[in-house]
Amino acid sequence: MTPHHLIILPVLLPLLCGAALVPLTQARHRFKFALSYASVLGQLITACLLMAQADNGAWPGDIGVYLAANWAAPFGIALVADRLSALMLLLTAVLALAALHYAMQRWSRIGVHFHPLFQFLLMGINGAFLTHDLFNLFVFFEVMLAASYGLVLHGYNAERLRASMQYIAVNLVAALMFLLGTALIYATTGTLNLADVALRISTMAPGEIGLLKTGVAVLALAFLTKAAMWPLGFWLPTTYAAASPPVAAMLVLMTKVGAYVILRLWLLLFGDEEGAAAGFGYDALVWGGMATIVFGAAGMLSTDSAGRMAGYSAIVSSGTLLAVIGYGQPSLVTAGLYYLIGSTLAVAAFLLLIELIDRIRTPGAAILALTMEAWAVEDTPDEPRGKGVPAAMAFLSLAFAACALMIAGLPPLSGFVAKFGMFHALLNPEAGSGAIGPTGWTLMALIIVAGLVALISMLRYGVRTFWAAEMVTPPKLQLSEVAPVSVLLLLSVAMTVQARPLFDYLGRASADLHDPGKYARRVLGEPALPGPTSRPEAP
Amino acid sequence: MEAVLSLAIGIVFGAGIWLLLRPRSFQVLAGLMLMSYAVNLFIFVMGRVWLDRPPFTPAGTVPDPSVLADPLPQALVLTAIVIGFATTALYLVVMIGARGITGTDHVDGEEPET
Amino acid sequence: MKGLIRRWLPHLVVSTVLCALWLLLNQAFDAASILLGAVLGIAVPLLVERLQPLGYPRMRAPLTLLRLLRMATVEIARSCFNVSRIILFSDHRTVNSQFIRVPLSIRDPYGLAMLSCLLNMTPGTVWVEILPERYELSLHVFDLHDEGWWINTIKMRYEQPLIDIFETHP
Amino acid sequence: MATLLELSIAYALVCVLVAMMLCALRLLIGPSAHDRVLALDTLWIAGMLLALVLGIRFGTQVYFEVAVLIALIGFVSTVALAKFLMRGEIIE
Amino acid sequence: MSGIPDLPAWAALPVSLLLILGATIALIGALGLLRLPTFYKRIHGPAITITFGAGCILLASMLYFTATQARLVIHEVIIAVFLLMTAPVVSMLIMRAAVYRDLRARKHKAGATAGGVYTIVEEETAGSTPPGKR
Amino acid sequence: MLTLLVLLPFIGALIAACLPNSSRDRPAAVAGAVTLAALVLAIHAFGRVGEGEVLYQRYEWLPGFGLDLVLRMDGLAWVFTVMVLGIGLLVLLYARYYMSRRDPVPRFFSYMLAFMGSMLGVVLSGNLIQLVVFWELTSVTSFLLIGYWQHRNDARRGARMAFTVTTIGGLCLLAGVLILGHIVGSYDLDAVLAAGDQVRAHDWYRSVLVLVALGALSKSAQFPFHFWLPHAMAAPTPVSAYLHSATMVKAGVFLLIRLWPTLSGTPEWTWILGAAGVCTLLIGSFFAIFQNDMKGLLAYSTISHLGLIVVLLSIGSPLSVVAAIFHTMNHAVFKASLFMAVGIIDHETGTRDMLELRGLGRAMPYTAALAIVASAAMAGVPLLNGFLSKEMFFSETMQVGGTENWWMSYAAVAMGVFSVAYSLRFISVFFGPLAKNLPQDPHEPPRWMRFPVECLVVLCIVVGIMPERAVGTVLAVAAQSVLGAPLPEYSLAIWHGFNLPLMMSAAALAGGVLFYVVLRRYAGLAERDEVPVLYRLNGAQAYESTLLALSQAAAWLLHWTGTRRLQLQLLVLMVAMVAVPLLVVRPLPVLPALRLSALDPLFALLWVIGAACAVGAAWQAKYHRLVALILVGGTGVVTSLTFLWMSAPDLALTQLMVETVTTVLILLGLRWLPPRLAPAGLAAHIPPSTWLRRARDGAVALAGGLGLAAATYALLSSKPPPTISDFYLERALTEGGGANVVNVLLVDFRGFDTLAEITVLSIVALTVYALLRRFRPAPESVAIPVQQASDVDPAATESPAQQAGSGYLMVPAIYLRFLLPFMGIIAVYFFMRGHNLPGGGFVAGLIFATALIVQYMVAGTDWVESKLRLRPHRWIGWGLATACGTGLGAWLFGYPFLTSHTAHLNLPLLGEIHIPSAFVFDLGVFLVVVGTTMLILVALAHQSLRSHRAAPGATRSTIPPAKEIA
Repeated sequence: MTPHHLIILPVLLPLLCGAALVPLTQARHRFKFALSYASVLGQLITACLLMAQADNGAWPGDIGVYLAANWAAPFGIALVADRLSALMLLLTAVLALAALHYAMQRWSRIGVHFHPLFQFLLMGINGAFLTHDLFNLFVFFEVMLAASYGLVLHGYNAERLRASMQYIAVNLVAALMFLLGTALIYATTGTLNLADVALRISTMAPGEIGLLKTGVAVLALAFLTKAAMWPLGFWLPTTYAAASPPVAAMLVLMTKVGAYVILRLWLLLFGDEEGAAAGFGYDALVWGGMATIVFGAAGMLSTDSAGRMAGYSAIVSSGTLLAVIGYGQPSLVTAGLYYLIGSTLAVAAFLLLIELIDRIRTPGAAILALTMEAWAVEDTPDEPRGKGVPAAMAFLSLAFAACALMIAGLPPLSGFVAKFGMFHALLNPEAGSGAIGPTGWTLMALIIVAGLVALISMLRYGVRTFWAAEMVTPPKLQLSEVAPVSVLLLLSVAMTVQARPLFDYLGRASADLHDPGKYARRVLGEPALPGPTSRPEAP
Repeated sequence: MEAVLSLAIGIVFGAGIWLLLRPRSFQVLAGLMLMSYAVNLFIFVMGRVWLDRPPFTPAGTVPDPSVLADPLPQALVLTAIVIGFATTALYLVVMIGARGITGTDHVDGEEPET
Repeated sequence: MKGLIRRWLPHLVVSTVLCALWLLLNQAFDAASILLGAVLGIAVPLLVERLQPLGYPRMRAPLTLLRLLRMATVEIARSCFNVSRIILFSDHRTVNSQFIRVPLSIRDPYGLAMLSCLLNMTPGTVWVEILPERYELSLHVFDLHDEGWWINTIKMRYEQPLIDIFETHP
Repeated sequence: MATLLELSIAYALVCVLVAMMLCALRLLIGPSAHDRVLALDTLWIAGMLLALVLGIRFGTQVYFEVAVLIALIGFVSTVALAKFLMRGEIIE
Repeated sequence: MSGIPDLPAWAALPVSLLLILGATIALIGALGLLRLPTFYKRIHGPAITITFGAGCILLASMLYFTATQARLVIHEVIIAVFLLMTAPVVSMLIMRAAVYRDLRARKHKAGATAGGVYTIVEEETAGSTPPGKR
Repeated sequence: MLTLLVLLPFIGALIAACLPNSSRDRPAAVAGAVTLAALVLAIHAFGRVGEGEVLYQRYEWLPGFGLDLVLRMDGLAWVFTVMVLGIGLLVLLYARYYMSRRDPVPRFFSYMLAFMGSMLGVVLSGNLIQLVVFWELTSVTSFLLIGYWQHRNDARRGARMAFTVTTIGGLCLLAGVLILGHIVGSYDLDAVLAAGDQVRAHDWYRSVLVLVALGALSKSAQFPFHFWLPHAMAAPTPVSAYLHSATMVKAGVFLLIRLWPTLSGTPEWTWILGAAGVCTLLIGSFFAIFQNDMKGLLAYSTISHLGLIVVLLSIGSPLSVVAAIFHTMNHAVFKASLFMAVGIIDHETGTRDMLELRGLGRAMPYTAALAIVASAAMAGVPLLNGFLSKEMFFSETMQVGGTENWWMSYAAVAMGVFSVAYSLRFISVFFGPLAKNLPQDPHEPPRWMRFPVECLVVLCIVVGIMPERAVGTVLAVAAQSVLGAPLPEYSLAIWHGFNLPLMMSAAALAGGVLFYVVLRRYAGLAERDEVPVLYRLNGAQAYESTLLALSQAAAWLLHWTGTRRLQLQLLVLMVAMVAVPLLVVRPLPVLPALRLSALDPLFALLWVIGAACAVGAAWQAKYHRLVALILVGGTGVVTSLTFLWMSAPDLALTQLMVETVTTVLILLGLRWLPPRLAPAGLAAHIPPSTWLRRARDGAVALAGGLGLAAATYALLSSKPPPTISDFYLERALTEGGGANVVNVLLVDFRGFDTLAEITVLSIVALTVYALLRRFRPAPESVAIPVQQASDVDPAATESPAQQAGSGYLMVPAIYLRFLLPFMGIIAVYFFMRGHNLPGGGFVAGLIFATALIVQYMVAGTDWVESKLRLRPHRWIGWGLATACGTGLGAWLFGYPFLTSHTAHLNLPLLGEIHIPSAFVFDLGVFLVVVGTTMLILVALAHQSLRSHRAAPGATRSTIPPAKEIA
């Protein structure tokens, strides 16, 4: 029996790569980029392999457990790779590859330390997806957040500094809440391993559980801040609009980390039918999620800036996810996961696209001169050099249209399929769970209206940009910028075409999630290897 | 002991919240520092209060968990202190950066109207 | 041999002190500790050499030093009680706190440092700085009665021994 | 004898704590920045004494390290503060 | 309170006395810090805490542990040495900072001019703004 | 085959899109060829469809949701397919000549083909969801077509309007179809069609009906959604001809016919559709009369005719369905030709304004003749196709409401009157003297531009004269596919004898002529430019104001429920932290009574200090930052001592070190924050709003503090659960190899945490460094501090190295430099013993870094760096690599990452020495901590160098760049 080292690779690869990148000077940019790129490629391959293993019965129960430092589960830190986390890893790697590729020509060249920070960000995200230990989750959250602070600030200018003041402050407070929640959970259950917590909750007396619930509530606030639930997510549009495009694209994923953790936590801790804690907080999630949808939709409608629009659309998608999680129905979760992937790709592609689109409105030279005058040394990247790709306008408009369709959930792209999946699940609940109630109707109506609102605002923006703009010269786009956007969009097309296998996979993932007992058995049952021959007495 | 600690944590946390809600970035920084003291203490006491029972298990003795302080919260607090230190440094630098480039130390990077 | 020592053990005294510190800290006197202490004692001064432009002090008259220390200890105890008395029982407004100038003739940096240590450790006096124009020590005295006495005492009882210790070259 | 020692330890604890309290008062009322710096430094020293007394009270040497560290490092922040007051910046 | 009962009387008495003395001195020092009217007087208060207070308590500790552990425990010396090396720096720097701050701020009553070593230069006001309070 | 049918246009669209912008004939040829091919395919299929067979083609897509791709062609679908393709072909031919040389033609044809494909998709869908997909695609492509002349504001506006309205409808349709699918249990069209009774009996029938109707009516431009259609006339005329005759608007009608078997036959059906249809046909035809734009007139006439069809469908009798299908076909034919005729006029004269156009019959007699025939068909003149279906309509209206209630018939006649009137108005442009001053000199169009019109007009006449032979079979097949066999009795004949419908027709014709004459004579029809009576009924205006109101409402909502200000966000967070547990948690934790006996007075005294410092800091932080910093430091001391007191010496050490480094750090930062001076008269007048805000914040702070205190107290007085810590205590020594359990936890049990934690440190250091490289100091703080400029200070002019070497810092410098090796030893000491006693890599690293920083403080950056190259980046890199590499080493032994091992060395003289791998791991921690601390502090310290080098009056742009940290 050998440990499945593959599971920890998504954390180690970026860490090692980042460590190697730190001492390299900016002059060796090409080498740094190559290293970084190789690492992301490695992560992509790892994620694919993990996904294959999770789905092909390589592990008992299709859940891979890795005991870091070889300590059995509730005591040591266990990393858990199941279908969902493998998928999230893949999504991360794909997005990272796109963002990194996009940053090749310009964004990674300005400032210093883009690459190590990027790698550390990936390490944090991957770790957060993998870990099954509450405090370890905190630490990986911090890795992720700290790297994101650095990356949001990347390309020093006033707007970014303003935005990151907010971003950092809010997230620091959220981190404190995370700690408070974790501490409360530890104090009441005496353990940090999620599966173990779940196990212990089921045996707790109703009288004891108040403090635990308080802890979980505070903890959830931290995640919900990350996931930008109303009213905790006001930082998001500002930050998205201010961050440089590749970073903003990665930020999209980070909101999803919040939702992911909520999903995992809730299904694990409160997914059981019985027990004193069953069903805790689901209503709050549903209604909070729906409020978030309303808020995000209103935001989309009332803003003119594309960056903020993308931010609000991320809020809408976050709200949808939270409501879906809170609705507590496995088939809906399946569709919600599909929606998660689709909307992440769409919003990320849109964020990358915005910068390219902006080149239509204000051709590069003008904007450069303007900023140079205002802030003599801001990190505004050089105009792309060399030849641009042909048919730039056609690409931009097509890509924009695709983004708009996906964000609005119109056919024929993945956005529609996701929406359809959710509606179908809402209308046709599994046997025994009863008919759709007023909450379901409201949710459905909200999702439809939000899609519509997204459409109206995207349309307004698109018409104004593509049709009403006085075009001087067609924008100059680099292949390295066009390719990632195209890939993200093509992936979304692929998601539509291959919806069936994807839905099947997600259905299995969701079934896993809804079986907390299985996690407990697998995670706590994984034995540590018999100790290295001698673990002697200390002197 | 318990009551004093609870009150102490509460007061420090409250002072931190008050500062956190102030408009100037340095106030927010100080607030964050105070809050992290409170939170660290809070995590720490989650292992309950132990006097003179540091979690050392010297060689030659059989450790009796019931008379030693809970080491886990201590380890967690250590990590939290380190991370708190790092984030304080970061916030500080962002704060002075923002002060320089925006010309104000208001947390929003611009003076409020009126 | 001597060259070797100079090469690898240029700061013998400091190395010894550091080794002693290590042993004291570890409260151990076994071979491993001594070895490690010796290694550290030798290596650390070499590592920080570049940051020590003055090198390390060379002391000549250990007996004088001991005498000085004994005197200082007594003085410290005495002033301690004086200051305590004043804090507890005197009318604080009538305490005559003043700065005084003490012309100095000691030049050796370590000697100066030692002097400042002794003066500062003695309650009731605080070393402020050396006024550069006439190389005078600016000293703050908690309860000044007689400026001349202070200058005299410092010159005679503190400075002179220190000059003997640090500045007398064989 | 044991009671005498216990009493004296308790007395010492009270004294040190009251001393810390007085320092804290000075810290609060100021009035000038250098007063506060001085008070903070004294607070550290008193803290060190507290560690030592606690060490005697609990009869363990674990507290000794903290005392060593306060003695060696505690002054750094004071020096930094003083230099800041004096020069306006601490590293030139 | 583990070690206390097995302390022999020859040690307990001096330890107690040293503790009481040291603590009292420390308290007096702090009292001085609080009660003395000007900074230049206040700075002399803590000095006794550092020298005599700390010295006594260190001695007590040494004695105590030597007695309880039946071996020579003198590593408190390290603390003493470090205190000796750091305390002068602190008082020197604070003192100097205070003097120059008061001179710059032209605080006549602060006591910086006592003894006439330092004088406040009045005409300097022209042109330069008074330094801000930090 | 069906797949090919649907795909062909899309393929053509792709090809056309790839053609260069300058090409003109090629895209048209591609489009034509593709359409022709598809048409041939479709006609070929009639062989089977005509026999009542239904063609299927099925692809699995999402069987789990009952969502397969099904292409299904029955009679109805066939009719629509041929209509779409046939008229499409003609329109494409027409467009070839119509489009101007300046327009990007490939794009046009590409859009056209894409639209055609979507339309075919709608028509051929055998799955409701798939239908919705194509439905929305038609919206998208029609948006592109309407907005084709994107530089024109009206085109953009029209396109957006059409798109928005039809998409809203589409979303409603989606909802309706989903519910329908839920009722039936399948989205498959066959299943749905077969489940009519089940659907009609279901509770949710009404919502399905309303939602589907919303979709269909908005697409078919029915009142009250009709307003988008006239605005869509901003599109090029071929687009209008295509969209508004045979395709886009007919999609709605198609849907209603399609779902007729399932949904019709209830009063709700009749009332909803009937009301909408009647309103539409009256309003549409009335508005049409008063349009001055020829296309506008046609647009309203289209609306009215669609209303007619909807009314027919609403009636619900099988015969009316036949009539509806028939009229759909007829309308497509004559309306397409009319649009194209208008296009010709527009193209050749440069205007479509009926106020200007006059006597075109003279200039283009042939076109005029065609247009007159077509408009006669539109007016329902006998012997033309329009007459037949209108006749059927009249006869069906009489069925509604029995024998007493004639309102529907009156409405029908009124509509007939109006339609005759607007047809007359339309053809009036051909009569009279030829207008002068037209933008262009009118003449006949090119031969092939007129050809499509000719075809269609011939079709009008053929169908009008011999209906049974021309379309009888087709109509029967189509009707049969909807109604099922047997078909109701009907006869497609021109002459049914003198009956009421004929009287109505006659009345309508006569009335129409009369009405037109009256209007022309007395109401100044030829001059007026607004619709009488109903001009207030401006749907477009309503649409725009709705959108505006929506945006404003959204902004309002955002203003009241959102904020961009940090303070409010933090307030919300804090309130949430207090409120959410109170609101959500049931049962609330119980708070045990406070026992005063449990109060330890000494410990309380300690915390009186801590709390006082904290509160003092809160009070002073605004104007006295330094004071606040010192006070926070006071709390830090107390915290540190608390850790010490409560058996956590490791924490105390760490807290102490962090405290020191943080102080230094903030002092370095404070240099760059210009002082905040309390404004004079600060306390004099504080506005009540400020007090209110403070009270609010105070309340929140109080609540938060109390909340946390309560939680702490409740926890501390509750029974501790069995924790996992016992495991650590028991195994730390035996298996972790260390006596200090906390340290073993950090480097072994939970070493993974520590690895991530040092990564956080590294990240922050890198961020700080990157940020400070581009740091712009505040303008007020660029100059060197006043302290250094003051004449009072003799050291003002000395460099830091001089100060330390011989100046005023000399004596302190001696101490501080002398201390350096001692600090080094202490660092090593704490590092070495960490595993067994308090200490460890972190504390050691901080001590080491502090020792170095002290040197910086003494002698300045330049001096230290001239003596010592620190390269903090390398420390960080090596540290991470060491820690990570130690973990990876376990792989070599076949163990998971970070598994600890111990090397045993048996050295002479020294005996056995154990070197645990955790020790190496800790070394990595040490390296990272030193590296990061140094990087952060030194990067900050370097900023001073820049300001020193800058001239006193330096501005932002003249500040020298930061010195690289080596």
